[in-house]
Amino acid sequence: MAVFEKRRLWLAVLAALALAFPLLVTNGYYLHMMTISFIWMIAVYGLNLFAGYTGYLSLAHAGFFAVGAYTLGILTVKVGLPFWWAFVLSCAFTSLLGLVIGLVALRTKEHFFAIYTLCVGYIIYLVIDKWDSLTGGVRGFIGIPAPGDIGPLSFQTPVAQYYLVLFFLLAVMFVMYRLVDSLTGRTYIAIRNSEELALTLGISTMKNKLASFVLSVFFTSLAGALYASFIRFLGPDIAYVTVMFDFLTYLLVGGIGTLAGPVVGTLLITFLSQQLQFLQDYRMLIFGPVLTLLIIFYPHGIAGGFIRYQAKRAEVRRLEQRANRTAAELAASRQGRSERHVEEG
Amino acid sequence: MFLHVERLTKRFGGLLAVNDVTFSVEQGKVNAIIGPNGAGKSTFFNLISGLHRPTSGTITFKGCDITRLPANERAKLGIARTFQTTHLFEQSTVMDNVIIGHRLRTTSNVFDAILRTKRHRREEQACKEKAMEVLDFVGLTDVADRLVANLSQEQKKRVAFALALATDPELVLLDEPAAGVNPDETEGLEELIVKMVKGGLTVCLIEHKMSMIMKIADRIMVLNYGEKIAEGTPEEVQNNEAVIQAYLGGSTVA
Amino acid sequence: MELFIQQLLNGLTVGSVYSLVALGLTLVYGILHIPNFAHGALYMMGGYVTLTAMSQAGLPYGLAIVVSMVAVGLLGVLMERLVFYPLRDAPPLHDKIAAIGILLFLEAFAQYVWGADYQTMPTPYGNVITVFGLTLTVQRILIIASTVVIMILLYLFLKKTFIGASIIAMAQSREGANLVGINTNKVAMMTFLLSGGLAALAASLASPINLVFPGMGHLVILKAFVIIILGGMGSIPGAIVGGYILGFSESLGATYVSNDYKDIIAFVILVIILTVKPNGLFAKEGH
Amino acid sequence: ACNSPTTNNNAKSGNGGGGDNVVNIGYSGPLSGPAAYYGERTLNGVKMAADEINKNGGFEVNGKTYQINVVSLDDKYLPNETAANAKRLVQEHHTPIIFTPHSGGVMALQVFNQTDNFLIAAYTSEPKITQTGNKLTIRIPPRYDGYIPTFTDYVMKRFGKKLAVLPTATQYGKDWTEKLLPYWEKQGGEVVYNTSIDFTKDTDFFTIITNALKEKPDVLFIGGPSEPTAKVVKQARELGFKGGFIVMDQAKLDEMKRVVGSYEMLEGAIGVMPLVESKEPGAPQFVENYRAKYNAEASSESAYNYLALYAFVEAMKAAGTVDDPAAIREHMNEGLKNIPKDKQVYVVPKVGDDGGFESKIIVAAVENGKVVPIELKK
Amino acid sequence: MLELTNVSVRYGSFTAIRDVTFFVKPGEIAVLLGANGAGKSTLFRTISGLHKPVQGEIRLDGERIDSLPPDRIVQRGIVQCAEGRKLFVRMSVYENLLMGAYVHRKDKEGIRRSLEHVYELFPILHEKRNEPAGSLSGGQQQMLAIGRALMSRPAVLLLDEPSVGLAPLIVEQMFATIKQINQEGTTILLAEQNAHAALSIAHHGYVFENGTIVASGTAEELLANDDVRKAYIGT
Ligand SMILES: Nc1ncnc2c1ncn2[C@@H]1O[C@H](COP(=O)(O)OP(=O)(O)OP(=O)(O)O)[C@@H](O)[C@H]1O
Ligand SMILES: Nc1ncnc2c1ncn2[C@@H]1O[C@H](COP(=O)(O)OP(=O)(O)OP(=O)(O)O)[C@@H](O)[C@H]1O
Ligand SMILES: [Mg+2]
Ligand SMILES: [Mg+2]
Repeated sequence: MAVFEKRRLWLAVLAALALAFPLLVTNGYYLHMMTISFIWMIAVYGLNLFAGYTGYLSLAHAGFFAVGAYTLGILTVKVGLPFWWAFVLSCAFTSLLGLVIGLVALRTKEHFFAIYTLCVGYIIYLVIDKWDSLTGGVRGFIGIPAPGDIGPLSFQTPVAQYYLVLFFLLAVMFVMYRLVDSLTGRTYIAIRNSEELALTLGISTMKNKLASFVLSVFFTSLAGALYASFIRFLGPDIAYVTVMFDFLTYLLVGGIGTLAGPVVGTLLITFLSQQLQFLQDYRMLIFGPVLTLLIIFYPHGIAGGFIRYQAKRAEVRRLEQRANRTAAELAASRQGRSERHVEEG
Repeated sequence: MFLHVERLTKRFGGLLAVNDVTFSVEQGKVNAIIGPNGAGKSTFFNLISGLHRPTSGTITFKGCDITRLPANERAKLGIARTFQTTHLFEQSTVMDNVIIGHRLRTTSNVFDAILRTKRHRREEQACKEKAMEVLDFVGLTDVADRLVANLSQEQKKRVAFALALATDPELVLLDEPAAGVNPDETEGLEELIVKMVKGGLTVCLIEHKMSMIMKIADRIMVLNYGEKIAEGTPEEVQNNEAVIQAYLGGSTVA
Repeated sequence: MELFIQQLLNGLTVGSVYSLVALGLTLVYGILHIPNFAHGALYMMGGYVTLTAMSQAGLPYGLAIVVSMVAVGLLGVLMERLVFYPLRDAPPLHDKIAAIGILLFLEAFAQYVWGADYQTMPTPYGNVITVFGLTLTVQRILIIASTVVIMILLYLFLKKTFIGASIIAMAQSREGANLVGINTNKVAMMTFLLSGGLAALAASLASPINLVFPGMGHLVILKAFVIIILGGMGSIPGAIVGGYILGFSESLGATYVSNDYKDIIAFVILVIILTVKPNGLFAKEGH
Repeated sequence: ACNSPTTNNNAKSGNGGGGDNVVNIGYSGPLSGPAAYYGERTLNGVKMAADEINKNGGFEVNGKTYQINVVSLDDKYLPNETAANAKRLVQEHHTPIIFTPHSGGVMALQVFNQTDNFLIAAYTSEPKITQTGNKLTIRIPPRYDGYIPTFTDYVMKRFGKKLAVLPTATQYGKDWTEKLLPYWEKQGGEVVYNTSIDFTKDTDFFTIITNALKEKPDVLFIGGPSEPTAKVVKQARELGFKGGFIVMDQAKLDEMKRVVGSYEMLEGAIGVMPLVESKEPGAPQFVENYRAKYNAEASSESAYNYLALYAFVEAMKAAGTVDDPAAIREHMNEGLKNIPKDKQVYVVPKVGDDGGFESKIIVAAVENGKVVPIELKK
Repeated sequence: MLELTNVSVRYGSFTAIRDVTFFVKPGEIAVLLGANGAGKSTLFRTISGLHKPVQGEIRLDGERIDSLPPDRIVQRGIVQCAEGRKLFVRMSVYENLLMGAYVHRKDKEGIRRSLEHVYELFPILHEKRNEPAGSLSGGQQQMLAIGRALMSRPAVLLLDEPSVGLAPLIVEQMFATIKQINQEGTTILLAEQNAHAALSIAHHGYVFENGTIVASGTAEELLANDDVRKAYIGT
């Protein structure tokens, strides 16, 4: 219970820090980096829900991110819908697309699913790239408006946009937190651990996988829509595998299947990659090996490693207790071979 | 009739793993299935639980034809099983494993989870209570918060039982529950099975440990090369020439 | 008709390159279960090493290819030792990210050493041959022929030798292989050696018709992944057939459907195949 | 967004240069990944100009002498990275000008460059970037529509009226095609095949060229980076093509020659005058210096960015300020005029109404294995 | 022949084997008895070189083998038929057996003879020789695993719970086979839960509890020991 309280405290401190950030740091660059990081985090949470908790690695999420972004662009610029209508519709449309793709893609498993979705992502990229009349093709898509006003709230300034994105990030985190710690979340984890067993336990794995996939696509499209309204220019590159790899990197370095992972990983990697800018042309010469080393030495990610460290300490404590007890038992049994008790704490 | 299979056949390529088997499971009894390795016992279970589709034949459960039903639907109807190689959510705690076992009796969805609706809270509570109940039943209350991966073989078998029981089944299929468990602990498992049947469940049991079969089985079916070669009470089967030839050998039951 | 055959030939050329790349990828995947995203970087290194061996050391084309195959093979071995070996028990996702790290590094490395520019690889086999209205260069014939030879050799090696069989055995159970006395480390290294060698060969053969540059791996790697999926992960015949399917679908798709959408065609074919056969064309039964 | 950072600030943030006053010039482009070759070339031009100016003791504005410090950041060709880089350049280095060589990046910057107050030096031919009315954007490369009549007439007269179109599958290639085709057809020409080649995805061009050649074109319109474009020429010749080429200005005849081996193979190609053959006042010196510094042949990407930095410096002098982008922008025409003669790699008389450099265009063609200048039409 | 002195093995911070010392004489069958999780498999894996002991020595015919890699240990003649079988599931039965003879791959004639021998012991394997190993039933796979181990003509054969999941008839045959293999000159170390059957063919037995040996003796002694009977044989 104390641990739980402590965690709450930490969360509160972090949230307060995030809220106060624009007041503490007036450097527009940091604000910009923070905002864009938050957007990535939302997308990575989407990925985390499906890859981390349900156990299926989707490599199409950069594609869904782009679909979310482009749909917002098209609906605002070409169709002329009011911003928030377009925002809602773009998430809805992308989720629907996710549903359709999920229905087919989820028939495959493991690596097949990963590469299947890699191909889906690539097809999305190619369509965006080639369908000039709709997406602007390689030329890119311009003229996306900033988020529209909601009553007295206006989102024209960077600080306002920061808070807007932060709001969505916190909402996504909240939803994730609720979800993971629920019967539904446990069901996803069960599917991750063994689909066959889940099936014989009467769980409709397809339905659950689909729900998880669509929700995860929804998060990612939300991030995409926010990206479009923040950067306000779109190119096909945001659907490309490199962006997908970035998402994966954030997730894995942070800790896949953990709640804190996306935040930790995204912050760390964007920070690192910005810090290495001074190396210019050769920053990948350092970044590449650092990434590989992180994976080798922190296989569970930063957050995952921390959780494991705590779990291990608890387990060691238990083992010690058990060893003591066994010793005592042995002594007892030597004396009189009384009834055997196998009891655990 | 409780569970009845009629002329059930399963073919893998050229191999008839289960061949034209007709068999009824009696309610409230321990129905054992024995037979040499590769006789098709596990395949038989896979057919009943829905992991494999039969090549031909029908399966009826409580009067409904379930031959084409997917595995999860059969579980909802009340058929639960354990696997030959213990199959559990290794990286979760015992409690988490068992809670999932009751999930099929709940209906809350993503939105309930996010909004923490009344239904969700009620069902979560129900799952936990069910989990505690079955853990108590199998005698694992004290390891509820351990990771399954850290348990002993026998404890894992019990978790598998608990998991099956948590689905509120009427029929439990147990595939070699005592494999790799020492004699002392095997007795414990025997008691557990008897207790399950006393509690009103029907058990279908595959086992090679004849002492166990003879002690607790009410009826036995013997498979060989996918075919049913004998059926009857333990005494009948034990003295059946064909069964001795194919399976038991000359040894007195150990 | 002439056009059709010419396009078949064109598809055969590209398909051969794809197959070679995919073979190396599928070997590593099938045996060590590593989806090696850095394989494209090995391909790229192969191009550069051959080029350097020719321009700096003055080696003839053929010899330069051999040097390159060995060098890149050893690079593959190094990768295995330094990165994938420590990750052998980690979940597959980790291999992917680690491989991406290697990819980024190798590309930056090539840019550092050889510069970011496009470079040309000369070939002694530039002559053009025209028969029955069909055009081929000797280089293209070389690509097709050596691919076929390499495939046959590889097949014989895997099927007919004990060492080859040990590679296949290890693909199915690393510990089992250990228990029958196979030095699994050696097999892992050999697999990467082969895989790197094949990548270098593919690059050295293909470079004279294209160019050598740090990003050249991107031309083939995504397609190679499509191919090995198409053929069923880890399946050698699958990689070969998949490579040619992709080569043909590109050349014929560009001719009879649309050049702009030919890549989409290839990927859509894959999606359709996977939809119908979720485990690929040459998937093996089993559980 | 605070403007008017003081010179003190500048000096503090400058991390190079020996002088007391430093002007930081920003750069954000692809320095890693597949497009790095392009990013490096553009950056090299900027750096070369900066080094020359610094070596000559800097430049003087309002009685103060300034050194130039080029702060370059990698954006991997991604617009969001360009935006982040620009924020960083402006906030941490107070750069009044940021060079960026791709339209996506430019557009991402235009969202905030007027509020954050910096000038975008855009090396991209996308006309839209200056059509949106952004007051702080300068487009550096020349408009290519000037080439079109000359190119068209030359090849039409020499080879015939059937054109197959095979440019690079980039925005640049598409823009070119859109401008070229109407004119070609107006002149009575016929377009027999039209597609584009994606140099980032195609391993081999035989397929595409085979399809183009089956329509028996007299002329191929090609273009993109010089080296792969040259490969297209080579493979077209292998497949028996005997006609001429219109070479989009991104590719350079001299660089293509290095790939195909000799100008013979390029016979009948018309394109921009190679820098190495150029007779413009600053060109020979530039080519030589570039070779000495980077051990590579100079390209127009480098040359235009080189020229642009000189123009900006002169504009700062004329405007009397190093940190007011609007003033600098206003004095660009003076700046262009004041570029020292020996630095004029190209002759750019002024910035046009559309916010882009209006360069004097020089065209060349390969005739009998030699590059010859071609008289510009109109 | 096979000699362990003060061997300890750990998984992370958990000590699975503590200070184990014992000796297997050439030509004998030694059996390790112990409950689940006592550490039998761990010990076997350690002997085979799949785990490195943190302390102690393992010797074969007086030579230390505890630092050798697993393949070298197989070459020395210690072959294990492991728990979980570790078959090559997509290779045929025949290919699996062939791989078992990997260390003798040069000796074509020898391989043929061993193959015949294995088929003689387990006729079902001959029947199924072209089937993929993964499609065999549990018991058939167990036979294949033993067959594969025999193919390398081991000097010392380690059998980790060979009777798990086997039909009584087969178990009986299995023990007879083990005895026969032993009589043909192979030293055998056997881990078993089926203590009665195991002791009835063994010469020596060791009882394992929580990673240490708590009792040892000749098979007769152990069979007569009440504690052992109660825990491992049942009444
Ligand atoms: N998925 C499958 N594909 C092909 N053949 C299979 C498959 N599953 C089982 N078999 C074959 O079917 C037969 C029956 O197998 P099954 O697993 O049902 O045997 P069993 O009676 O449970 O044996 P055991 O007691 O050894 O577990 C065996 O010959 C086996 O090789
Ligand atoms: N990879 C591992 N990591 C951590 N602990 C392990 C590992 N493998 C085994 N253990 C632990 O080591 C102890 C001994 O296990 P081992 O498998 O050697 O027992 P065993 O006697 O062979 O049991 P069984 O009869 O179940 O095969 C057990 O407590 C087990 O939980
Ligand atoms: Mg079975
Ligand atoms: Mg064991």
